[in-house]
Amino acid sequence: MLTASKLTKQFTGLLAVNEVDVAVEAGSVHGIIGPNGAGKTTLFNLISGLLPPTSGSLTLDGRDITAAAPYERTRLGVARTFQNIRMFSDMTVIENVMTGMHTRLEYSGVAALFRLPAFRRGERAAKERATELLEFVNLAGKARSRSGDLSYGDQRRLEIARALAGDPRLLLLDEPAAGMNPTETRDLATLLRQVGQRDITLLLVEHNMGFVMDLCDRITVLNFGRKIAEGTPRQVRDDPSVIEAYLGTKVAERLAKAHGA
Amino acid sequence: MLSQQLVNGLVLGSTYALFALGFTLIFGVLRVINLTYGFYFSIGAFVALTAARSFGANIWVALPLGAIAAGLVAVVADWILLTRLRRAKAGELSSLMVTLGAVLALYSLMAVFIGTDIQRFPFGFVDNSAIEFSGIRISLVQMLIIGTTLVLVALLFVLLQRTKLGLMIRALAENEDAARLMGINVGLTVAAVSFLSGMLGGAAGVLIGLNFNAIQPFMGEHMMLRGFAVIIIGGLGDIRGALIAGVLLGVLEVLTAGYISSNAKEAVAFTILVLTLWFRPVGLFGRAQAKRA
Amino acid sequence: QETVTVGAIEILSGPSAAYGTAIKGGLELALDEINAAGGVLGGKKIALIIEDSAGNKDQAVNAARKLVGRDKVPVVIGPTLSNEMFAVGPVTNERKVVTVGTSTTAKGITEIGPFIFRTSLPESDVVPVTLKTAKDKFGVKKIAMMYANDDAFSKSGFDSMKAAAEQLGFEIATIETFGSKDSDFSAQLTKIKGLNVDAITISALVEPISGVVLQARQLGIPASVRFIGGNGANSPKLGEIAGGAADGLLVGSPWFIAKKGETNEKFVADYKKRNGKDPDQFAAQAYDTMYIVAKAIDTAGAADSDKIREALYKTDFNGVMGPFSFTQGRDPASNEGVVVLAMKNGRFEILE
Amino acid sequence: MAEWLDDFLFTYENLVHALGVHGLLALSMYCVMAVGQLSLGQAAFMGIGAYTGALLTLNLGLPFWLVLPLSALAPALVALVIGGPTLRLSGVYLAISTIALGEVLRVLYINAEWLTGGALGLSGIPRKADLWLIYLLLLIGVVAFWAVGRSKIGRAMEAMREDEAVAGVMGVNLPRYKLGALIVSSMIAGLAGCLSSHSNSFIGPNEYGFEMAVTILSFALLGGIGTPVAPVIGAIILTALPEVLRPLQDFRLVFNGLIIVIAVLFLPRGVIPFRLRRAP
Amino acid sequence: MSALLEVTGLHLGYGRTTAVKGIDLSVPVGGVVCLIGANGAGKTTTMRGLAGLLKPTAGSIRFEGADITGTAAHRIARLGIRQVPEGRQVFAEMTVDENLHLGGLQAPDSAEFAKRRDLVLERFPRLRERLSQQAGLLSGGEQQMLAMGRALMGAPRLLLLDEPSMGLAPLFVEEIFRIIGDLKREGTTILLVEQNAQAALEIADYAYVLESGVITLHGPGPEIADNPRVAAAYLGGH
Ligand SMILES: Nc1ncnc2c1ncn2[C@@H]1O[C@H](COP(=O)(O)OP(=O)(O)OP(=O)(O)O)[C@@H](O)[C@H]1O
Ligand SMILES: Nc1ncnc2c1ncn2[C@@H]1O[C@H](COP(=O)(O)OP(=O)(O)OP(=O)(O)O)[C@@H](O)[C@H]1O
Ligand SMILES: [Mg+2]
Ligand SMILES: [Mg+2]
Repeated sequence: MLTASKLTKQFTGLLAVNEVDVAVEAGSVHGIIGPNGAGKTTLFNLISGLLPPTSGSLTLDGRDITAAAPYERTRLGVARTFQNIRMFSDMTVIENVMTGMHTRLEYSGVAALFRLPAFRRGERAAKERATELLEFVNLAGKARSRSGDLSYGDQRRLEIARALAGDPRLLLLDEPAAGMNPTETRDLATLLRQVGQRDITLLLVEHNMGFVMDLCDRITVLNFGRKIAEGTPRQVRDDPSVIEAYLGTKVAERLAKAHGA
Repeated sequence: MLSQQLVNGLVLGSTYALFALGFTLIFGVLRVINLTYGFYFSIGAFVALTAARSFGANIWVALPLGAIAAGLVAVVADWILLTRLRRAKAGELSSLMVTLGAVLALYSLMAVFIGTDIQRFPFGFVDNSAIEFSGIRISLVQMLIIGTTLVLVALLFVLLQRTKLGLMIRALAENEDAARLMGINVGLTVAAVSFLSGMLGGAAGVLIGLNFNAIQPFMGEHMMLRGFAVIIIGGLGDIRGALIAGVLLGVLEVLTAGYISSNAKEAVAFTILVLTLWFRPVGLFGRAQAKRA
Repeated sequence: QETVTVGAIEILSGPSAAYGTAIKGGLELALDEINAAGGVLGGKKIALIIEDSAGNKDQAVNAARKLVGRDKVPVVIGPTLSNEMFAVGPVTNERKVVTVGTSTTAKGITEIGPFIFRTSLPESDVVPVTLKTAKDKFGVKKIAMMYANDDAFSKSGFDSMKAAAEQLGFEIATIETFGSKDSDFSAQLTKIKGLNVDAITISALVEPISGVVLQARQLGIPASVRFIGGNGANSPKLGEIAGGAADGLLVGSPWFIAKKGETNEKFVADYKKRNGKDPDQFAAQAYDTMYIVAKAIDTAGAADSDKIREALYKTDFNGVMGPFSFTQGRDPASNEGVVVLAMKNGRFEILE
Repeated sequence: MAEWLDDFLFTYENLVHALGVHGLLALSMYCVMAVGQLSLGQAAFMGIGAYTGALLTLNLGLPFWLVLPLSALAPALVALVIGGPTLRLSGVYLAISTIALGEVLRVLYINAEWLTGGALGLSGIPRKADLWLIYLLLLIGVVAFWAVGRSKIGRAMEAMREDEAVAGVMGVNLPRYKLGALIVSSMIAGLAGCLSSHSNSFIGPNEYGFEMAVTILSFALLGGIGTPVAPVIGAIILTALPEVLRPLQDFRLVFNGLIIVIAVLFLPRGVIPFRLRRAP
Repeated sequence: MSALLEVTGLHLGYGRTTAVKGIDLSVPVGGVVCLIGANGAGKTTTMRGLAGLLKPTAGSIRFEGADITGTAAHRIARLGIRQVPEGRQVFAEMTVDENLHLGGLQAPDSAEFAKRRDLVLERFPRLRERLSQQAGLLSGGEQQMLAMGRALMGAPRLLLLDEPSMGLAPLFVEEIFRIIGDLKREGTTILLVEQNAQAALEIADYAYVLESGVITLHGPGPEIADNPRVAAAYLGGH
C-alpha cells in the first residue's frame, strides 16, 4: 500500500534517513524499530509530509505522494500520532476528536453559515462517531475536559482516537505505548488489534518489544538512518545485527522465551 | 560627498543599533514584545537632562545616571506588569497588551509633569566640535555613539554567549520550569535582564538625545518603528544582528535620501525588512525554533 | 448670574500637546482679563470649556460634537491642527456653529463652510513677504527647499513657499523632504551642501527645524547660507534648541514677542507670570482670538451663532498682533502686520 | 424632548459611528488571529478601503452601494498578492512584516499627490455611511463568524491557532485557510475604512499607520479571541474609554492606560475569556 | 536507615482540581523508592510538588529533617534535589553541551564541574557525539539521556526520576536501569516513577502504589511485585 524507495533525509551534517526502502502491505501491521536516533520519527515525518525528503520517493497505492502537502495525504487516508504528544490543549477532548474528522465532514462553509440540514446532519454524525471513538479508547468520561489537563497516558489514547477519527487507511503510530504500564499496554494492544480489523493498515514505531512482536506482521529495523534488517518478528528477533544494535542479548532471550523459539 | 554620506549613514545606523540592543534583548530573550522599552529610552534621557541641569553633571556622570535610572524603572515595570502574567503562562499577546496600556500611561504621565516641548542638554554639556579630515566631518558625540555601540555589542555578545548569567538568561527564556529545576532563581534573573535592557535603553536615550538635541517624552515612541525593523531584520534576540541591521538600514536610508530621493527614505526600512524576510524568514541571524514534529 | 459658554478644542495630551497648551494659556489669559473687566452682554461672564483632542481627529470631532450638542456653545475656538479642522469643520458648520481657528494655516480651511473663520494668517500671506525680504535685502537667488512631507501644515506651507519662490524668480536647486518625526537630516543636508545655495527654505514644525538647523552647521554649511522658515519656525523654542546655529534665520510673523506697544508688552509680561514661560505666536493668536470672539458676542447682543457670525464680519480689533479684521472669505484681512524676524544669538529680532 | 434626543444623538453620533467601525475592524483582526496569524496589516487594509472609497466617490461620483463593495475588493486584491509570500512567516516576524505594508502605503499616499492629495489628504467626502448600515454589517459579521466558528471550519481554525503542523496533519488545507482568512479580513477592514471615510469627511495619509495597526490589534487582545463578540467588546471599550474619561482632563490618557493594564493583568485571556464550544 | 525525604499528608492540585489527596511517603538515605500507578493517578503531580514547581495546598515535605514545604523550586534544586521531568523538558534551542552546563551551574568550581561532565559523557557516549547539536533536534531517546545527564550534573542527593525509560530502546532501558543501579550503589537516593513496573520493582527497596491521588498500597519492592492486585493492574498479569 505504501512504498518508500531510496527515501533520504539529510539535516545539516547528519543523514537521519538514508536511502530507506520500505513496502507496507495493505491490511498488515508493520513495525519500525531501531535505536534512539535511528531515524524512525524522521521517517514518519517524511511519510506524513511534515518534512520534505532530500531525495527518494513515496507512493501510496501507486500514486506518487512525494511532494504532497500533509493535508493532501490526510485526504488520501494517512493519519498519525506524535511521539511528543501534540494536543490542541485548549479544546475539549471531544473537540479534538472532531477536529480529526476534518476531511470526512463534507458540508460546505455555506451550509455551516446557514445551518443547513447538511451541516446539522454532518455534525450530529460526527459527534456520535467521536463519542464512539472515545468509548473505544476509554475516555468517554472525559469528553468535556480540557485536553491539556489530561495525564500523559490519557493524552496518548486521545491522540489515537483523534487519528482514527479521520477514518484513515494507513495509521502511523509513534510510540503509542510510551508512558503506559504493562497492563495498559496490553489493553492498548487489544485496542490496536481491533483497529487492525477495520481495514486499517498500521505502521508502528515502538520500543516495547513484547508489544511489537505481538502485534506486527512484519518489522523493519533502522540504525543510523539505514535499514539493517527486515522480516517477520521472529526473523528480526534472531538477527544478530539487530540484537547487537538494538535488542541486546537479554531482551532477545526473554523474547525468545516468551514467544517460543 | 559619498564618503560624507557613508559617515552620515554609519552614525545614523549606530543610533538605530544602539536603540535596538536593549530592545532585542528584552524581546528576543524574555520573549515579550515589551512596548515599554521606548519609555526607558525617554526616561534615561530625561534623568540625564535633569542631572545636567540641576547640578551641572557632565556626560560621564549623567550618562550612567540616566542608564541606571532607566534600568531600575525597567525592573519595576517588569515586576509589576509581567510577573503575574508569566506565572499564569499567559503568553506573548497578553504581555504585548499590558505593556501597551502601561506605555500609554507612562508617556502620558511624563507629559503631564514634564510637558511635551522638546528640550536639549545645556550648551557646552559636551564638546560639540567636529573633526574634519579630507572633507568629512564627524562630531565627537557621533564618534562617542559609534564607539559606545561597538563596545556594548561586544560586551553583550560575550555576556550572552560566554558567561553563566548569559546561559541562565537563555535557559529561562526557553523553559521557565526547567530553569527552576536547574536551580536558577527565575525572578532574579528576569530582573537582571530587565535591568540590563533598561540600562541599554536609557543609555541610548541619553546619547541619541544628545546627538539630535531633541529630548521629548515621546522620543522613545518615535524610535520604536525603526527599532522593530532593526531587530527583525537582524533576527530576534541576536546582538550581532541588531548591529548589522542597524548599520545597514542607516547607510541605505542615507544613500537613498542622498542619491535617489528623500521621499523614498521612509520606505527603505520596511522594504529591506520585506526583502530580508523573503530570503530568511527568521531574519539575518535568527534561528528557527528547534521544534520537531 | 448668567454666563456665556464658549468652547475650545485643543491638543492637551499626547506628543503634540505643546501647541495646545500654549493656545490654552493665551485663551485663558484673555478670558480672565475679559471677565475681570465685566464680561460681555452687560455683565455676563464668559465660561470657556476646553476639550482635549490629543491630536487625534476622531477625538477632535467627538469633542466638537459634545461642545455643540451638549454644552450648546455658540462658538468653538480651535481645533489646533489643520487636519483636525478638516474633520471638525464640516460638523460644526452643518450645525451652524461659528468655528474660529487660531492656528490652522493650511489652504482651504475657511472654504469648508460659511461658519468657519480663522484668525491665523495663512502661510500664503506671510511667506511671500519673507522671501521677498530675503531677495531684496540679502540678494538670495539660489535656494534649496526643505519640508516635512507628511503633515498638512508643513506641506501647505511649502506649497505657498514654492509658489512665492517661483514668482520671485528664485532658482530652486533642489527640493528635499523629511518626516515630521525625523531627527536625522544629514543625508539631505550633505546633498544641499554640495549645491552651493544662498539660502535654504524650510517648512515644518519647530522640532525638526531645530534639528535641521543644528545639523546643517555641524555638517559645515556656513552661516552665510541663511535659513528661511515658515510659520513653524516662528517659536522661541528654535533659539532654545538650536542656539547660535539658527542665527540669521528669517521668518515672517504676524506677531513678535518684542513688538513695541503697551498692549503687547503687558501681554508678554502677564503671560509669563501666569504660565511661567514666554508666549509664542500660538499663544498670542489665541489671546487675540478670545478678545475678537468676546467682542463679537457683545456686538451680536446675544449668544447666538448666526448673530455672532454677522458680528465677526464686522470685527475691527487692535490686539497684540495689530489691527485685525476678516475678509469676506473669513480669513484675516491684511498681512500688513507681518514683520520679518531674524534670529540673532538665539533670539528673534525685527529685521531693520 | 425630541430636540433633546436630537442633541444627544448629535453629540454622540461620531462616537457611535466609531464604535461600529472599530467593531468591524476588531472582527477583521479576529479573522486573522483565529487562524493563529498575528497581523499588523489591518490598518493598511482599512486605509486602502478608505482611499478607494473616497476617491471613487469624489472623482467618479459612483453611488455608495457600488463604492462600498469596491472598497472591500481593493484590499482583497492586495491581500491576495501579498498573501503568498507572507504565509511563510509566523508570529512576530509576520506581524512586523505586515507593518511594512502600512508604512509603504503611507509613503505612497504622501507622494502620489495628484491622486491622494499627499499630506493634505482628501477632504469634503460626503457623509453617506448611515448608522444602520454600519451596525447591520457588524451584526452580519458577528453572526457569520459565530455560525462558521461552530462548524468544522471553526475547529480547523482553532487547531491552526494551537498547533499549525498538527492541524495540517488533521487534513486542514493550511495555505488555503490562511489566505482565506487574510482575504476575508482585508475585505472587512476595507469596508470599515470606506465607512469611516464616508462618515468623517476627511482622511489623511497618517491615519492608517503603525499606531492604528496597534490599536486594532489591541481590540482583539483586550477583548479576547475566544468568540467573535469578544474583540468587538474590546473595540467598544477601547473606543469609548477616552470619551468616558474626558472629565479627567490631563490625566485621562494616564488612566486610560492604567485601566488597560489592570484589565489585562486580571483577565489575561481578554475581557471575554470564553471560547466557542465546537461540539454541538 | 534514616529518612532523607519525608512527606506527610501532601495535597496538590491545579486550580480547583485536587490531583494528590494527602499522601505520606518516605525515602530513606541511599534507598531507591518506586512510585507506580495508572495514567492520571497523580505521579507526575507528586514529583512536581516535591521539586517545588507546584505549591502544596496542605501537608508537609521534609528534606534531611528540615521543612521545605512551599520552598521555591530553585532553592530546592540547590539543596540537591534534582528532577528528570516527565517529557524531558530539555532546553530545545540550546546545544547539548549548554544543557549540561545548566545542570552543573551550582558546581562549586570548574574542576568539579569538569569531573561531573566527564562522568556524564562517559555514561552517555551518545551525548558526546551530539555535544554541539541543538537539544530540540535530538531524537526522543537522546533527549531522555540528556535530561538524565543534566540532572546528574547537579550531583544530586535526591534524584527524582519521572519515567526515565520512556521512549528508550530496549538496550537503553537496560542501560538506564543499570545506571540507576550504579547510582544507588554510589549512594544516591532515588525516587522513581516508572511504567516499566517490573524492572522498577526489581531494583526498588520500597514501593508505593498510587491510585487516583491516594496511596493504596506500599511495602518492600518484591512484596509489592508479588501482590496479585498489583500484578493484574500494573504488571500485565491476569
Ligand atoms: N529537524 C532536525 N534537524 C536536525 N537534526 C534532526 C532533526 N530532526 C531529527 N534530527 C536528528 O536525526 C536523528 C534521527 O532522529 P529521529 O527522531 O528520527 O530518531 P528516532 O529513531 O525517532 O529516535 P527515538 O526512538 O529516540 O525517538 C537524530 O539524531 C536527531 O538528532
Ligand atoms: N495542568 C493541569 N491542570 C489540570 N489538571 C491536571 C494538570 N496536569 C494534570 N492534571 C490532572 O491531574 C491528575 C494527575 O495527573 P498526573 O500527570 O500527575 O498523572 P500521572 O500519574 O503522572 O499519569 P501518567 O502516567 O499518565 O503520566 C490527572 O487527572 C490529570 O488530568
Ligand atoms: Mg522517535
Ligand atoms: Mg506522569
